Amino acid sequence: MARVGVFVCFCGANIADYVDVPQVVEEVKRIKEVKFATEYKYMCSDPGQGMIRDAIVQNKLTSIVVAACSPRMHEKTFRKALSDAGMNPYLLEVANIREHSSWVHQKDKKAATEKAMDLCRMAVAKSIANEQLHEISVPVTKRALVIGGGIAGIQAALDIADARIPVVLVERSPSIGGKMAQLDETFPTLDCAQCILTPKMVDVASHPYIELIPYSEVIELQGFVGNYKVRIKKKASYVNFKTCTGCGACWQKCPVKVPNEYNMGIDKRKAIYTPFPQAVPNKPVIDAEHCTMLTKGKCGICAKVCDKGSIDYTMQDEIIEREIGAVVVATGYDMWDPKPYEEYGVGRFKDIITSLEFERMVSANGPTNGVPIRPSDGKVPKNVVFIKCVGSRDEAKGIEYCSKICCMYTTKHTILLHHKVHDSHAYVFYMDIRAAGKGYEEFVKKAQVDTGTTYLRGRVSKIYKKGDKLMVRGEDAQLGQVVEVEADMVVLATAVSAPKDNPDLARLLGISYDKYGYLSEAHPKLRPVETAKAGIFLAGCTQAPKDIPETVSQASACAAKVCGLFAGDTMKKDPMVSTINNEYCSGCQNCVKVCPYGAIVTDDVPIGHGSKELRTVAKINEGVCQGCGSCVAICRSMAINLAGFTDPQIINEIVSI
Amino acid sequence: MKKLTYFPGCSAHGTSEEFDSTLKLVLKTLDVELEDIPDWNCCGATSAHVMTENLAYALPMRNLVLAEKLENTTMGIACASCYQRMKVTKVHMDENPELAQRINTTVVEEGTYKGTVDVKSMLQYFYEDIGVETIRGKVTKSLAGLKVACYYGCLLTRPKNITKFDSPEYPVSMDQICEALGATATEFDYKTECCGASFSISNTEVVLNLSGQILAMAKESGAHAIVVACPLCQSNLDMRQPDIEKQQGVKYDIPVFYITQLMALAFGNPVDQLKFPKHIVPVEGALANIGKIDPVPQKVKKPIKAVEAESEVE
Amino acid sequence: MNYTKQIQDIASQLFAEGKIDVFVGYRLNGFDDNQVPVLIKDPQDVHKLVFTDKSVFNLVNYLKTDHTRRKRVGLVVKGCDSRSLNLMLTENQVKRENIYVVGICCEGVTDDAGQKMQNCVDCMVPDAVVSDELLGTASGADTLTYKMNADVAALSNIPLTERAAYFEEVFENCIRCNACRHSCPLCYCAKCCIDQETATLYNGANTTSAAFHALMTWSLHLAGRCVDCRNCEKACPSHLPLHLLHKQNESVIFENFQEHLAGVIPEDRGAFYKYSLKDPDDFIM
Amino acid sequence: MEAEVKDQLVSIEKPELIAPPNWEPVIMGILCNWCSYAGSDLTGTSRIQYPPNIRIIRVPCSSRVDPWFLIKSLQTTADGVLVSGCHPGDCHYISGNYFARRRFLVTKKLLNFVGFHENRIQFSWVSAAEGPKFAKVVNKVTEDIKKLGPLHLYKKENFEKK
Amino acid sequence: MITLGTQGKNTFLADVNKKSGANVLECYQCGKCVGTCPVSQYMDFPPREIMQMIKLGLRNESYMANSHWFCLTCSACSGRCPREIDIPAVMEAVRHLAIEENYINDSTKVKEIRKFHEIFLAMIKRYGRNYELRMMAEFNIRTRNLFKDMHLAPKALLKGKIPLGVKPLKSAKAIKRMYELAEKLEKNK
Repeated sequence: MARVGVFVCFCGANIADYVDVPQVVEEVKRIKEVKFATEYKYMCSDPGQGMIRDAIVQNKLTSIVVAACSPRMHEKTFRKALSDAGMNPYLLEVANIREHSSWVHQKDKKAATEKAMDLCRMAVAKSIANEQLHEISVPVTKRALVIGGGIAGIQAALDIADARIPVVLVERSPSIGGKMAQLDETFPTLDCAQCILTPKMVDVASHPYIELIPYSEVIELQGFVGNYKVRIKKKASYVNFKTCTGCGACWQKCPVKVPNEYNMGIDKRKAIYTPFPQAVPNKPVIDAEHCTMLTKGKCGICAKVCDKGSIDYTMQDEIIEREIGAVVVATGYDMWDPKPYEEYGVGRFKDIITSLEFERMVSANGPTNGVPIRPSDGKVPKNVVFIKCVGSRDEAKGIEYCSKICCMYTTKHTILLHHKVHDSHAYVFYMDIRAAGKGYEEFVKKAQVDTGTTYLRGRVSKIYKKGDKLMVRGEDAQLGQVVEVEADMVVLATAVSAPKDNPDLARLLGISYDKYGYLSEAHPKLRPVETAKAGIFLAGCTQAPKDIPETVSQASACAAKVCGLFAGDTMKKDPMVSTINNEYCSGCQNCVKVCPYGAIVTDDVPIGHGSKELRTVAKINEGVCQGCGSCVAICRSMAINLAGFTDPQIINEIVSI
Repeated sequence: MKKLTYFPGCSAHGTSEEFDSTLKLVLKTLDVELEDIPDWNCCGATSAHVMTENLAYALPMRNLVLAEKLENTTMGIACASCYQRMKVTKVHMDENPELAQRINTTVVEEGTYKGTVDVKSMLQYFYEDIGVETIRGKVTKSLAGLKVACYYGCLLTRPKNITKFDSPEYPVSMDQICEALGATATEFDYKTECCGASFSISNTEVVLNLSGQILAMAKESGAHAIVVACPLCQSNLDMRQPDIEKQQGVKYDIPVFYITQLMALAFGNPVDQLKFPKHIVPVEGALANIGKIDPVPQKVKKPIKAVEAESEVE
Repeated sequence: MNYTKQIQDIASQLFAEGKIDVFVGYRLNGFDDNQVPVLIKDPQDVHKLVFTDKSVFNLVNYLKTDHTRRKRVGLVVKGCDSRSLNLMLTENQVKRENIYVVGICCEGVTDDAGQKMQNCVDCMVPDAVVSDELLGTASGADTLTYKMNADVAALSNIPLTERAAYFEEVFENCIRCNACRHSCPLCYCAKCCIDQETATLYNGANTTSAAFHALMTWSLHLAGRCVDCRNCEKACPSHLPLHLLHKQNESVIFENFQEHLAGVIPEDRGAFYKYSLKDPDDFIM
Repeated sequence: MEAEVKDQLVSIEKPELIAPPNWEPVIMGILCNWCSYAGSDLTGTSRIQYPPNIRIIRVPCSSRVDPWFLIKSLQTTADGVLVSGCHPGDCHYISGNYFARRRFLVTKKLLNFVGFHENRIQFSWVSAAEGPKFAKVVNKVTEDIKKLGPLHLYKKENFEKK
Repeated sequence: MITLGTQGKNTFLADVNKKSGANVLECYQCGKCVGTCPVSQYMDFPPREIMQMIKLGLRNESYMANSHWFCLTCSACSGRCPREIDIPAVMEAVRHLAIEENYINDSTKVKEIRKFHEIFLAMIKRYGRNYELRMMAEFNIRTRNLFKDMHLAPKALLKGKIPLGVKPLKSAKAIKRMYELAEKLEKNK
């Protein structure tokens, strides 16, 4: 026979003013299972909790109901009180008589009191069906996987590794560095990107706790938090990294020329190449698509000139596996392709370039030795028009959101242009200047004053060609007049967009992504680095556009989360998970289909007692189950139940009033 | 032989008679038979939608309803203005059956609107239903040497969600057809800028300015001639050209062809059927670039049609 | 429609080749021209097999028995039966390699009075959708245009009060014998939820509300799975119009979620085990 | 409208069982923990008032709601039910509410088919931020069910004598 | 100076949105329409400013502006509008509202434009089709500018560009009836 204790809280005046608490206590005492009922001013206070502890011991109670505020508020507090009294904490039920009664029925004390009684009856009834539950302990593999080797991935990997936790860093391209390695100087301080990034890249390569796996992709993730198993495809590089010294003889002699991705295709690289001089690892790979030895079986020069014999044309893709406990996703962003802007003649006019192309041109190690030139005739441009929000804030042709960084990098570009071409003049077509950030507005002001750049408020309407000039027409809304700028070159501040492979990656990892393709955080404010899947975290632009300082902060936050996760040898997990009654399970596996986490697998059990014949039933993986109950509701045989929300508990609630 | 329902539009019997007649020559070569909509009426462009909403739908709807009585599923329209009004009406009616029902009450005598006939501009019909390659195959007199600026105007490709044809900013269908005829299409950035359209009569100043810019850009692109598929564009660019030249103090001397005139020419039709003398700006200079063709007649062969007495003036 | 000869030949052949342990078919009941299911284990008995338009029962139901579970079975299925077989396969209740399916392109079966059954008149999928061997000529029927059940339509159009009264009488006449459940091929649970203690306040109680609860739960468990074979109705001693509940659910599902019937597509589970982002949302505040 | 409802009330619920004076309906509210329950808490913390007829049951997700919770509620204690979950796309458990949505539609239509007024079975999406919406929803459901009167269909006590 | 906050609810915005099917509130004043519009230089207020005026509820000012009369419905603006606002529909809505509410802009240009359209519609009403020269002539008579474009006339006539023949369509009666019904619809909306 159940012995229930009921504790009704006044919550100062919050409950007592609108609910007749003593009457509620009297009413619940009439329920036959209730052996103890009392009231107190603040149940959550120390004396209040003391009352619960004492009553449990004195009255040999088997379950507890606290009628107070929302369980979302103090359920944990009261569970602890039960534990302290030696009782299983999950024998607690909270009747929410504050948020659900006293606060919302302030004009009708009688009704509020009656409702509070009903809520107590329901909680009592439910608590009678409560079972002892125990937190689930899951062992942890203390190794983290970082996907993506841009500044976000580099920072996260370094921070985790510095805490002496092994890190596997997987990068798709032949070198880490990401987009930041392509930048010239960075706003608002005009630090040289290479100067601050390359030391970190070298640190990654030499860190004893980091295993760098370049030129590779994650192809499968199995398991659950603390116990993931990842499969990684190492793409064939056709170069033996163990023996290669990175001397460069191969790519100097390679006869095949291919547009250079690192320089946005402005110049050419070879078919065997290192992406850029400071690449980490500084070992070349062969671009199988263009290498004539691999495509046509003709050439083989690189193998001839390599005195280490590191070239191996027969190399195959390789699949490797690693056991890991947590994942940091840092796949960065793509530059949005401005092709839909037909009114600007994108694709027709060579002298319209994107901001990243401009960045490469003005970069000291860039294809034009740091001087911007017109792609059409190689002349140095004098009048340069920068157009902001190309693709951003444009739901018609591009993306709805603000890309956040374009205002600042365009400001930077006007300075760089001014530095590199002294007699140039910059025109910026803008809609707003969004310079929210430390030192950002000051940077914009200084740039405007120092460079004398002409700012025109308006979206450009059309660009057309007149002679060898580009005529840029738009409204200057401040003047209220249409203006035309005769430009030598136009730079489009193209939007930041989600990596186009993000949806595939998200499906592979079992996390969600938004309509743009950015990976979704668990909570936009309070859990911005976690995903809804335990043990998977997000760093950098893969979650949303952000600048370098923000990216680095988020990466470090991810590292802190990973370190926290790995603080103990095991992880504690809520016991509210599904359980399967094998006897009733008919093995239809519909639950497998509806489980959003892949937490249900199949298991073969004997068909009867002692039988050798097997039948298939469902099996819950407690570590993965998040306790949603989808499987419970669709199980026709009622073979599944969800601890804490079992059918008897809910039925008791329904029929108790 | 293909069949096509044909809506000529008022100007086919007026200012753009040469468009209409050369279109018929071209379709003869392409083995397409035209079926005029019996008893068609003016589509209302460009005034109906300016002044009232319902009439702007009702006028085209009557034609659509009449067209549905014919067997063909496609209606071809020569005039770009008519095409746009008809297409807008069709799209809006198909999207909003309630509105269709309401507008239908005004022409209920003609029948019920069903939405079974698709509306295409002749350019679209050439490009999508005939195909550039078929057109290339019919060419007997290549136009090689002639550089043309293809001018589409506002209405053939815009608004995009209505026309669903080619690009609203830099269309290429007419360029491709011209290239198929052997001509060279220049890179012309004013393909879809407005010529001033209906302001031709009521607000001439605007037309002179806008059409003037188009002529200037066409000249800039190196074109010998402009090619259009819209009577309004043609009259603004051709008929107003002397005025524009006078106003700007520039001599353009750039003839404005209908695409069908060039097609008919390339298909080997005798020059005297192409109504070149109707042009205000002489075409000889431009056509000289394609080498020797039959001499362009200097005079209109037939006298002007007798003018019917019309004394009544309100 | 008479495939007696062919089925006897096939069964004999299967036994001769040692491909099956048991053949599930129909035989005459012995006193009139109606038929009953028969499990043939002895090749000598093959001559008992018949198949005509009196072969009404859905034999897939007999795959639930100990005589057939984990055995190699020869089985005759009509269009509707084959759909339930498809679902049994999808839901891992039978292994395809264990069954030899004789599919029929069904021309409709008749009731005691010799009238074509209503579900056969409305049948959208007369041809067996899964078979090793198909008898008859495929009808090429349109499986995509839903035929609304006339009874459901009629009931939907009468005032709520009358409908409520009608169904009260239906549920009042239920005697809770569970014949419907036993006759349904898709009710294969080890222990039915209705019989579980937690499930209901009315375990076994013979009351209208208990019957209501049981039949509602049952029909919802068959929603998106019922193939309209009407085994349940044939089995019901009270002659309850059980198809009304199933057809009601079927029409809602067909209209809103999927444009095909249950069990028509292999590997397709019922409508409740998948979802679409485009599912109707306007009934939710 | 009013007359129609009255009419139904009289004949469905049997004349002798028409609402007694001062009758108040009981509404069973089944709310998902992450959105709607949190939203109802917000209604409380914002002190937005709503009728006291609803009794709230907390479940982790709307997908936990088995249709027979609704049938059971209507057969025992409740005159109407309200199930509320996260908005489509916002489910804490990724896809739970999509599965639930399908079951809800079929269940609602089925119950309506066998004689329950459709307003007795209602659903809503209420996010954790929609405190005011929760109050609005409860207001509407309570009003709807008050109009329909007490529910007596298939209530255990009425048929036990059989 | 314009004083805001005194007019109460912005009914003008609601009227325009309802009539046009667009949502003017989506406009974020980027000005792309203005640079695009071929006639913005002739307008009292270019499209962007009209959008702002609608947002501010400036009904009279919007009606009296010549902008909506100058709009050529070339749809270039809406094709480029980053918020995909149907600007020509908004212009049309303002114009139709102004006509319905009998706002007369008596600048010569607007009067001429309006007259042109009225003549055009009257012509179709009578004949079912449009006859250009007749219309030109009538327009010139009505606007008391008899010699406008006269320098074109001989040349055009000579070249057969502008025929003079006018005969009513068989179905002119049906058209007339359509006019009446459409007018009735307009009133009963």
